[in-house]
Amino acid sequence: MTRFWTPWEGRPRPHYSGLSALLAGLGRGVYRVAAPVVRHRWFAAPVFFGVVVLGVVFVWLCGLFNEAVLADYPVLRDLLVVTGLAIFVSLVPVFCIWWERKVAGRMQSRCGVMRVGGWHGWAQSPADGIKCLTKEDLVPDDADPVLFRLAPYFALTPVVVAFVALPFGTYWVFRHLEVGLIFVLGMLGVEVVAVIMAGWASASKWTVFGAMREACQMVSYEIPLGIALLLPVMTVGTLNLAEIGNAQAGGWHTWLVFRSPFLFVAALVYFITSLASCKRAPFDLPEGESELVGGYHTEYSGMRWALFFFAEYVAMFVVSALAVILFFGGWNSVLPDRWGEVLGDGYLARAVRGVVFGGPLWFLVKSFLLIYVQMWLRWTLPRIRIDQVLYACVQVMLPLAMVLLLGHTLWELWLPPELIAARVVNVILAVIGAGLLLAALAVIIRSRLNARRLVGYLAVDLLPGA
Amino acid sequence: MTEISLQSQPDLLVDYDRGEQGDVDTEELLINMGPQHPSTHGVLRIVLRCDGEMVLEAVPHIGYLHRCAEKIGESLQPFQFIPYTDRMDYVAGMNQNQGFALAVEKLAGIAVPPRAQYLRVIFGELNRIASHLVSFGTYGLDMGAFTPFLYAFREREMVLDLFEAACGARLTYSYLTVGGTTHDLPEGWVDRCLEFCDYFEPKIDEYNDLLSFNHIFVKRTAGVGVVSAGDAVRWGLSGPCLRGSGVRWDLRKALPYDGYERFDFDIPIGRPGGSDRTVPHGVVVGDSWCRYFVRMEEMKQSLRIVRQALRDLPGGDHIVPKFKKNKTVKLPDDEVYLEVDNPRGQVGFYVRGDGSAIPARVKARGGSFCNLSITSHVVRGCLIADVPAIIGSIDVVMGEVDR
Amino acid sequence: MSAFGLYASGGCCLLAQIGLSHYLVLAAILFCTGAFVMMTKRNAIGLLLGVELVLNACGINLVALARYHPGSGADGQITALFVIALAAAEAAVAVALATNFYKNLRTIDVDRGDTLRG
Amino acid sequence: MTKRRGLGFGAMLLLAGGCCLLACAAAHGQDAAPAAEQAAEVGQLYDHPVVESLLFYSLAAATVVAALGVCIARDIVRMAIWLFVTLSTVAMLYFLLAAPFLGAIQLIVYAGGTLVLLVFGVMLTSRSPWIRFEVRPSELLAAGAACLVLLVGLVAALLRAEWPEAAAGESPRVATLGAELLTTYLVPFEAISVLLLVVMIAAAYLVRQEPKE
Repeated sequence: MTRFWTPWEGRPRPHYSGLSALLAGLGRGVYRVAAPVVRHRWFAAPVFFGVVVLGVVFVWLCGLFNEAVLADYPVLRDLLVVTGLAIFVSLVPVFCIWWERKVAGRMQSRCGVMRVGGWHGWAQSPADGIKCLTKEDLVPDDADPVLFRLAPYFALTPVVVAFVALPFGTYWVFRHLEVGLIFVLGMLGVEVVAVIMAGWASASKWTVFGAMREACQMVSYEIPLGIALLLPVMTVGTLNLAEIGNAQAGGWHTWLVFRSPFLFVAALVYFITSLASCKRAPFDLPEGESELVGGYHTEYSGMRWALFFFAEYVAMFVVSALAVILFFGGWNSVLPDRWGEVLGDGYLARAVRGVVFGGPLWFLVKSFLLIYVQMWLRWTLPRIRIDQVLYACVQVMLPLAMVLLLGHTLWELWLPPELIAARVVNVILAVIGAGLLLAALAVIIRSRLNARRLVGYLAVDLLPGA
Repeated sequence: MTEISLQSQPDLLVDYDRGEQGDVDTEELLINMGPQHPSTHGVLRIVLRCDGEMVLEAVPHIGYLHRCAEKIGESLQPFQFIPYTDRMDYVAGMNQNQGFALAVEKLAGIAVPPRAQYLRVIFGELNRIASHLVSFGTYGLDMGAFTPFLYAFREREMVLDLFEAACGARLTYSYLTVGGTTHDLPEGWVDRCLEFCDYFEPKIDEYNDLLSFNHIFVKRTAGVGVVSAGDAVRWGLSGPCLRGSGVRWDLRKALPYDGYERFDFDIPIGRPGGSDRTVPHGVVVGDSWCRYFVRMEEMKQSLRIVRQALRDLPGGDHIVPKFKKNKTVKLPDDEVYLEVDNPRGQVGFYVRGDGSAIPARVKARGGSFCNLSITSHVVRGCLIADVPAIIGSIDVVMGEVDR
Repeated sequence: MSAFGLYASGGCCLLAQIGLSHYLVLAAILFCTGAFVMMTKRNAIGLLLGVELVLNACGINLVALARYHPGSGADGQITALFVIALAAAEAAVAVALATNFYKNLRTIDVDRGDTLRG
Repeated sequence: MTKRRGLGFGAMLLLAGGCCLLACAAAHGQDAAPAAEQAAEVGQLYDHPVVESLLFYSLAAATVVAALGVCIARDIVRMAIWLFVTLSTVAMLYFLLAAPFLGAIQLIVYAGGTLVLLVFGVMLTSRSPWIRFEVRPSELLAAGAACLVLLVGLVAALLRAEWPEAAAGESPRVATLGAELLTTYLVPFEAISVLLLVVMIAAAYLVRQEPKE
């Protein structure tokens, strides 16, 4: 087993006093005991098992929802759901940051994180979290102390609150809000205030630039984003996200994205604008490190800085989840729901139905697939300039979204889905969609097969010093 | 020099005519870009006077990395000064070695054996490739594309492996020295170098597909920081910056040294958009994209030269035989100035001897230093996001600017 | 029954049934703070913030009255919706005016706007 | 060695994932009450008067504190942030008043849009965003007194009047709102859209750069 350097071996110990001494001693003790355990290569297994077992227990408890036990105890149900959401929301960034580093590594012909923990650097994100917690919490002298400290919470809170109305399945939702969609949208839109707060309160010119860029970008991209989301809303006739998801239970071809050419393009428009709304590349100008140092969070350090990242990754999940619910069939699988009814109602039959014909697992897989696409774009594309961002919004996205809205309205009026022409278009679009998916799969499989060759045999085997 | 004149003449900070931009009238902001900024390539500091995102004036401040390299040269023998030339342009150490060695040889009238000349060409061109790879990768970083950087460094590692096999060093080589090279090639080196050439050539097209012709990248760089051919000559630009402005000038062709006249290669220059299948629309001669793409094409030409040199590599001594034991050389009471084509521009060395083994005066002309001077001229009226695009396309190495 | 009476009769005033008057009093407080902001701030944008407070008070009133007034249907909510739209429009024009004001006078202090020249 | 370890982990993950999958699926793949019905059940919890009054008082307190914050803050961006808090709490009050659509719209349009516009105004119109204007104490006193008198009068009048104390049973659903907007309120609706267009043009006209003579 490789032995790594540890921070307090053979180094002068920093002097602590009072409470700090107690905390430092505790930290050392925990480290002495925990480090060898955590570093052991088999330690990842119980962690994964623990997470999975907890998940199973939680899911089992949730399964009681519909057994009419929890329906009579709404407080218990709420507590359960809030706990589950809290765990989920804190796990998403932890997992996504580790995942993004692995994805980036593979795209750049390197391994990504490998050290912390035994297996593929699985503990890197928690370790980074601990590091951020223990870092010095720095508030610049000229900063507005109150707003500076408040801003990270203003960033994280709205995106977490958005989960109130975000369904993971027909019944897997905290509240069936009648206005679920615009509630989630409003929460995503409010995030901009936190960025402005952070940028302004830092009293640095770079951060002000970052904040103003974010404000520009957010305010302008919310409009095409909202219009693109109106299309599925118009088609289904409700703002309730669960109902929109359930309207697509008829299999692959009934996913809203394949319903009309306009919805097909609207999905694309939504995806691009959602990148802008959660500041992902190529729209990462508010934090573009090669231009604005760190953008609005230049002056932040430690946990406050980490909270911004948490907010970003949770927002990534939220926008992906919205795309999945509104365009990509929500929690429904590619097979029509009613085919599952022949299976009966036994426990095993229900389980098979839940796996094959839709459920939160499908929803999660689809959402994370979209997050993967976001990462893919981030590590591929250069960053756009602010005038190009605004040009793309005002002169391309906005008119396009409006034309789509108008076109889809007329489409729904003149070509109801029963008509043969509408069905033909539906089938064509569904086939195109399947083709795109298969092409992406083919690319993934091919790059998987060629993974070794990408590194270049010269560097690996032949040259001296390798 | 640039710094002093710009600072002492406040009227150079002209008021930019904002009427044509049709923008909201706002207050101006003074911003310090660097020396600790991710995209100023080291310790360059630029003071930007901005109106919102628009840059009205940019004043570069240099000197953070000044190490008195030239003065040190006046107390050392030439072969002892070679390591200091490495540290000027630390990304292209071989070419720096070559320039100083050539100047001293010209002053002392030393004839270099042909094998040494070929070796110098090979290593100079390989280092040009390595240097352009750094430039290409970091330019991607400046534009917000992370991945090309890693690819570029992956390939650069292979060049450095070759260098390490030949001289033991990976960054500051001191390999090309007065009279030839310090060591001869190890066994099998030529084959490995040829292997690298075969491996690397298709990769350049891959990079072009990945970054050069990327729509966003072209939009970010085409038409940004345009330097006309006249301006380029007047401001003393050289290297890819000059050639990017459409001036077909390369010292390897114009005043060949170390036998460059034996090799067949082209001088890539900046071309207007749409003139060729390989130039995207919207590109203006002399803009950032041209400067960048000239480097990509130069890598191909360097590969051509390396291939030819490896094919024709003669036998014999790798250094003047008497220098194998003792490299001390008496410099005559005379002076010489000689320029060579470094990846970043023309690097010149002025050496004056006084009859002793130690030069009386050493002075260097840096390519990056002169290229950097045009920044304040070009940046005017750009957006803040264009500043890294322009500085990255000029490709400065601050070690050589500050010396 | 008025709120006073309700407080008097209820054993625990804090947990009493929330009625219309609660919302109306809240709206009145909001309205007065808005008026105070409009009176005291000399920054043109500051005045605008005061106007937004007043408009919010108005919105609360509309929605609360609609909620507690039987048979009002969607009237109150739709009017409140219009108020929000108008507030957005008003903010846009006001910010444009403030920008113009600043461009001409190099200040945003509204007390300096009495020079009657642009 | 490395390869085998990876396989082992993969197998474990597959096994554990399979368990999770099964449980998850079983919980989902069953029929239950329609969504709306369940929502109604859950909604009953918060109709309890105690819960409602607790919510109201906390929200009202937050609103008032934030509104006072707007009054007291001397710094314009701080004022805007306080206003943001006010707007958010008012949005929550709308939710409490069974007007969720309005609450969500308030968040999107007011907090996300108008406020950002105001902050833009701040950034565009100050020599430095950190500038402050001083107000004379006499002005403050006079304004405070006037507002206090106004408040006392308003509250006194409000409390004297007889108001219906029980909430009307049904509040309009989103679909109703939409239908009303395009039928009963069509004329004001269109008028507002025309107004917004006019405002857009006017704002663009006002801030445009004067052409140079």
